Amino acid sequence: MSSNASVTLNHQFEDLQQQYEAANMGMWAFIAQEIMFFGGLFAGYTVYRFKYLGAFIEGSNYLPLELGALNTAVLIASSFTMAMAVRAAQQGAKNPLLRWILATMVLGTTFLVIKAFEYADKYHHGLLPGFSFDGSGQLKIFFSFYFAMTGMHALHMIIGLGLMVWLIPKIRRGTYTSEYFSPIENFGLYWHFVDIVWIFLFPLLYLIGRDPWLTM
Amino acid sequence: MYVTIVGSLFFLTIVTVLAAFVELGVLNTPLALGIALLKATLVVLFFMHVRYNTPLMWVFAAAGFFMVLIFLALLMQDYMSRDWERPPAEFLL
Amino acid sequence: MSYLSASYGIKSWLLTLDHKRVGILYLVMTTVFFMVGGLFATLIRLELLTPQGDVFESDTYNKLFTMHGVAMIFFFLIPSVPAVLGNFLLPLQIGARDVAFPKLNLLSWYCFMVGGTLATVAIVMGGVDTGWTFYTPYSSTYSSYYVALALSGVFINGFSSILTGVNFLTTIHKMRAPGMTWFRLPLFIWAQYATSVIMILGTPVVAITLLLVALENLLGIGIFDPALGGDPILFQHMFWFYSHPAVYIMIVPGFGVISEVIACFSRKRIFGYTFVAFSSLAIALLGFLVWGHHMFTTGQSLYAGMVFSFISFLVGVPTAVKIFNWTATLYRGSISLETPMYYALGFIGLFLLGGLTGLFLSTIAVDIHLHDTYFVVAHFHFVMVGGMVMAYLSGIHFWWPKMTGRMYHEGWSKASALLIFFGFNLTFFPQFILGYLGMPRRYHVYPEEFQILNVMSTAGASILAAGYLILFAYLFLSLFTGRKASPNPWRAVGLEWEIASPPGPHNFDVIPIVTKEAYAYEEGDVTRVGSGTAAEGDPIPEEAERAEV
Amino acid sequence: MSDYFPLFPEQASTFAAKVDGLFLLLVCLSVFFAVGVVFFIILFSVKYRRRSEDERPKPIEGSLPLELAWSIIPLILSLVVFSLGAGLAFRMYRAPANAIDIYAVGKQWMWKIQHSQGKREINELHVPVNQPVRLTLASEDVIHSFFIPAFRIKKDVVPGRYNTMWFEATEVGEYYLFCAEYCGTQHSGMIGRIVVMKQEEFQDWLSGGVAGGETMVEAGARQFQQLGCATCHKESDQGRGPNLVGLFGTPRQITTGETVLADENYLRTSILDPRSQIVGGYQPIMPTFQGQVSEETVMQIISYIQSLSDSE
Repeated sequence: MSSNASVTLNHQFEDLQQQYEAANMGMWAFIAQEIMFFGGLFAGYTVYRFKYLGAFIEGSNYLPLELGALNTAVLIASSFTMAMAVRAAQQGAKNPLLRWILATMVLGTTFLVIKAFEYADKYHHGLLPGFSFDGSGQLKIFFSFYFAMTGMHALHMIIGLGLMVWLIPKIRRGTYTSEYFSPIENFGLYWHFVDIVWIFLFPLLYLIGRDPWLTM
Repeated sequence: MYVTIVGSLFFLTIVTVLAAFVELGVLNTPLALGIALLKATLVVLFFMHVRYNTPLMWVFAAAGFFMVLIFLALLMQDYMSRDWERPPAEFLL
Repeated sequence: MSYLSASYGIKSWLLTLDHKRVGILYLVMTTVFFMVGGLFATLIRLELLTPQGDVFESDTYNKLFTMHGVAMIFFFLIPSVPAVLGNFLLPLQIGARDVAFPKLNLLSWYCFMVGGTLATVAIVMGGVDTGWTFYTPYSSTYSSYYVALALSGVFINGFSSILTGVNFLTTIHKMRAPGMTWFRLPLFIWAQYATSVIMILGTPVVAITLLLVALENLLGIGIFDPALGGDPILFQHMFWFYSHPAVYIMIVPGFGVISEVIACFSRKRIFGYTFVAFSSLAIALLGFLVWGHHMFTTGQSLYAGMVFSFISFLVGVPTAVKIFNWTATLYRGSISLETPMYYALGFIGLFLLGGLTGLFLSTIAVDIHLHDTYFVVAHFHFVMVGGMVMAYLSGIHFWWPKMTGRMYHEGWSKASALLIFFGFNLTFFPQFILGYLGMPRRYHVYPEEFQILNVMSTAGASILAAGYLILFAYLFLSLFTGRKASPNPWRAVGLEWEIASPPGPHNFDVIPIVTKEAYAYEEGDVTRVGSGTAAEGDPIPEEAERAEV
Repeated sequence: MSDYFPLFPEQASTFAAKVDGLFLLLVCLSVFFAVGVVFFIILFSVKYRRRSEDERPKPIEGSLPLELAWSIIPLILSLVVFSLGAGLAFRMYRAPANAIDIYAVGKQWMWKIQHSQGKREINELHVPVNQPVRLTLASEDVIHSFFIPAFRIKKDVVPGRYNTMWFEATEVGEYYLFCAEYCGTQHSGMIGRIVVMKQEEFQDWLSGGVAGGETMVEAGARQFQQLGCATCHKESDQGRGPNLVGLFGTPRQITTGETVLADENYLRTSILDPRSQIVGGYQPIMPTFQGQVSEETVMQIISYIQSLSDSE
């Protein structure tokens, strides 16, 4: 299938097609795992929202809607740049690939910076369970979930940024070609998955049930 | 095509934020979650290329979501039916 | 040149990408944890010899049963069949040179090691006394014995399981040799497939749950703390959503082993191959829907309890189907009672009892009495030790020649199989009676009238321990003094038997082309053409050798 | 209580015989299947033992009728057992109307029991024979489980909520009370005694030597005054808090728009975390009593509030 097969084909595979399909499938299996990982958090959130609707609405009212919406837009944009990066990789276009990856990194960092401001704000208002918390027990549960869910999401973003830092020198060396791009594609799947998590976190935490006019 | 998708995603984000300002009663929550589901579906189908992938990969992509739904359903049936069993009988009525 | 002699030195093992060597690494470490867990079990049984609790302090006893559970479940039972036998056999049986992601495979072993080390550190520093179930709020608020450390160990170990699952699932889908269609796969592979699905979809939930408990223990964030309105029962839901399917992670690959062994030693196809294959998947999927039967007495909704009870009964059906099919496979077979078959037949009997007593526990009204008594302990050990460990030992004895290239001593292995079988029954059968009498589990001190049954149980445990020690001894000795094994000592069919024992580093010189169903015993062994190393396997001198034993 | 080789527990409640019946049915089914399978395994192993090393038995693919038979018959049997078990569980769940109320609190590592007439005991529970008893269970700390083997009943005692269980003792005598859910160091020391007495003796016991002579309702009323509840919760609608007369057992509309039933669990939450379920029209001004009152006191106050509805 490929002239430089010896460079990129691992010994356990018969050909590059098999290797590509295996990598793609492995990544999807890993994403299924990630879905269940966040699924556990979502399930806990749902149960407590059902039990303590009032506290959860009160908690939402403390969250800045405009920052949440802004972050959603930032993350969607980063998903777009990532999709473009994967397309560039498929076409074997090294420099566009590098530029799109860098754009994704910039957007990802923007998201984290905004998130960091939100976290700092929560800390100053005594809404950070475990460190400074001033409020009813049920509100504390809401904020525990808020920090567990967004924190786990942010951790995934940081891991994603780390992976991009690791990918960049390899891209510059020209490791990825139109015949061998599955690391970029699989990283893209990961990044889109992280985006999807936020797509659900945004309405669940910031939007539903709240008074939208209230914002900090 | 990616531009169309990202455009729709931005548009849906704006819609969902605006919808929060409109009082729809019980409909606000399902609407917000429905839009989120739609956005996620767009990302999965187009950005993640499932649209062009084999049926097997559709199954892989759906398996996690499906399992979360099962988990939620069996979990919530406990919480939602707990009140049924409060014996309304004897001294309560 | 075999995979064992391909390269030498510690580094060649610790950095190996060979699935067979990763399997051996797992074998060594799970055996260490089995011995540690077994030591704790021995001390528990020693304490329960008398009702007064005069050997250990209560706290020590509580730590003992906790660490017995943690070591055995998370670091022996869950990784043993999938990660030891699975790693070794999966590529061999489907005709692949390796698993799809060898580096991930090694990483999974390192996750296991890091998790195991953390758990060991927690044990050494002072122990954990929450029970292996880590129920809140005891684990999150009241217990201080390094719970968070042990939880992180189990959390990281979870990723070992997840990575193995991802790897195997992809390998089974994408790495099968040409002609190896789904319905030509050995049933061990079907079982591994079902197991991988559970590993991928179940493990992450318990990972996040335990992480939340660890955070709560360290920071007091209060997700399960009733003082804040948190719900301890939610923890149980999230815990059992994984931990019930986890018993299928432990037992389903064991089913696969039993199918292989029974087919080989009765020289027959497995009766109802498709039913056995799909029953593994059915168990895996239904297994996700029954977790609430651990919670009938907690105050979960009665209606929810009924749903869980109902589905629990449904899981019994595919399990029964397997047992009936194995029994029917023996019909008109050519049955040879070698050591692996001893364990396999023992497995059927003991697992059957374990499964049937599972029905007692799915019946809500009966479970209200039996929940958290020794009946549950006995049921669980019948399924896990009588079922899974017997299946594992059956597999170890079956594939030992393939893994090590050596034969073990036939007489000692049969003797220890019988000792283990009888010791096991004497240990755990009295516990069913104890449980129905009402002796609660995790009791350090107990009323005097329960003593005689406990003495029986401890006596059985001594026999069981002797059986295991003999087993360790002759298997270890066989590495040095055992006869060299031929490529196919049992005259079995299957791709792994058509290559040298032990296999070369890349398994197959030429990837085989499969043209037959699995278990085509009627056609004789080693008949398939096209495999590079198969020709070495001349069965005739091997038979002569075996006759001497 | 002193049989040294017991095989079967005593039967001392109305449930015991029913649970045992179901248990024995399951034992029979299990013995049938286990003996059947083991019989065939031994039979086949002997009859079809390998006679020559080169034997190649004829393959048998399987049999659809057999597969169906041994799927459907176990399925039907298990559904029968399921229905019997679920039906019995339903009856074990609902306490009859004439049940007397007793309150139990588990804490590390003892059981504290109070009778509504005011009598209190530790690690012992005296009950009358042939009289349904409803137990309300609460925990001060971790999860415990109230288990009486001779009655075949068990219920977890979960912190943060009330669980209830009921039984009717049929035999006068003394029986074990165990804690069945692991609860820490002295878990196995949380053993108590259930004393089943004749009705008259129970009445004598109940009225004998009560400290202060207070019933639970009276104790609750006293606490209600001492804790200052009465300053806001007046017996009219003029107070800053809702009027509690006639409240128990009625549906309450709370500020989030949901309707909740004012039962024991609702009252408990309202005392310990008052801001969580504010009734429409009232301000969230009530202070929390979390950590200030024991579970026993909460139970007394609740039975007092309950009594405000009983009188009507």
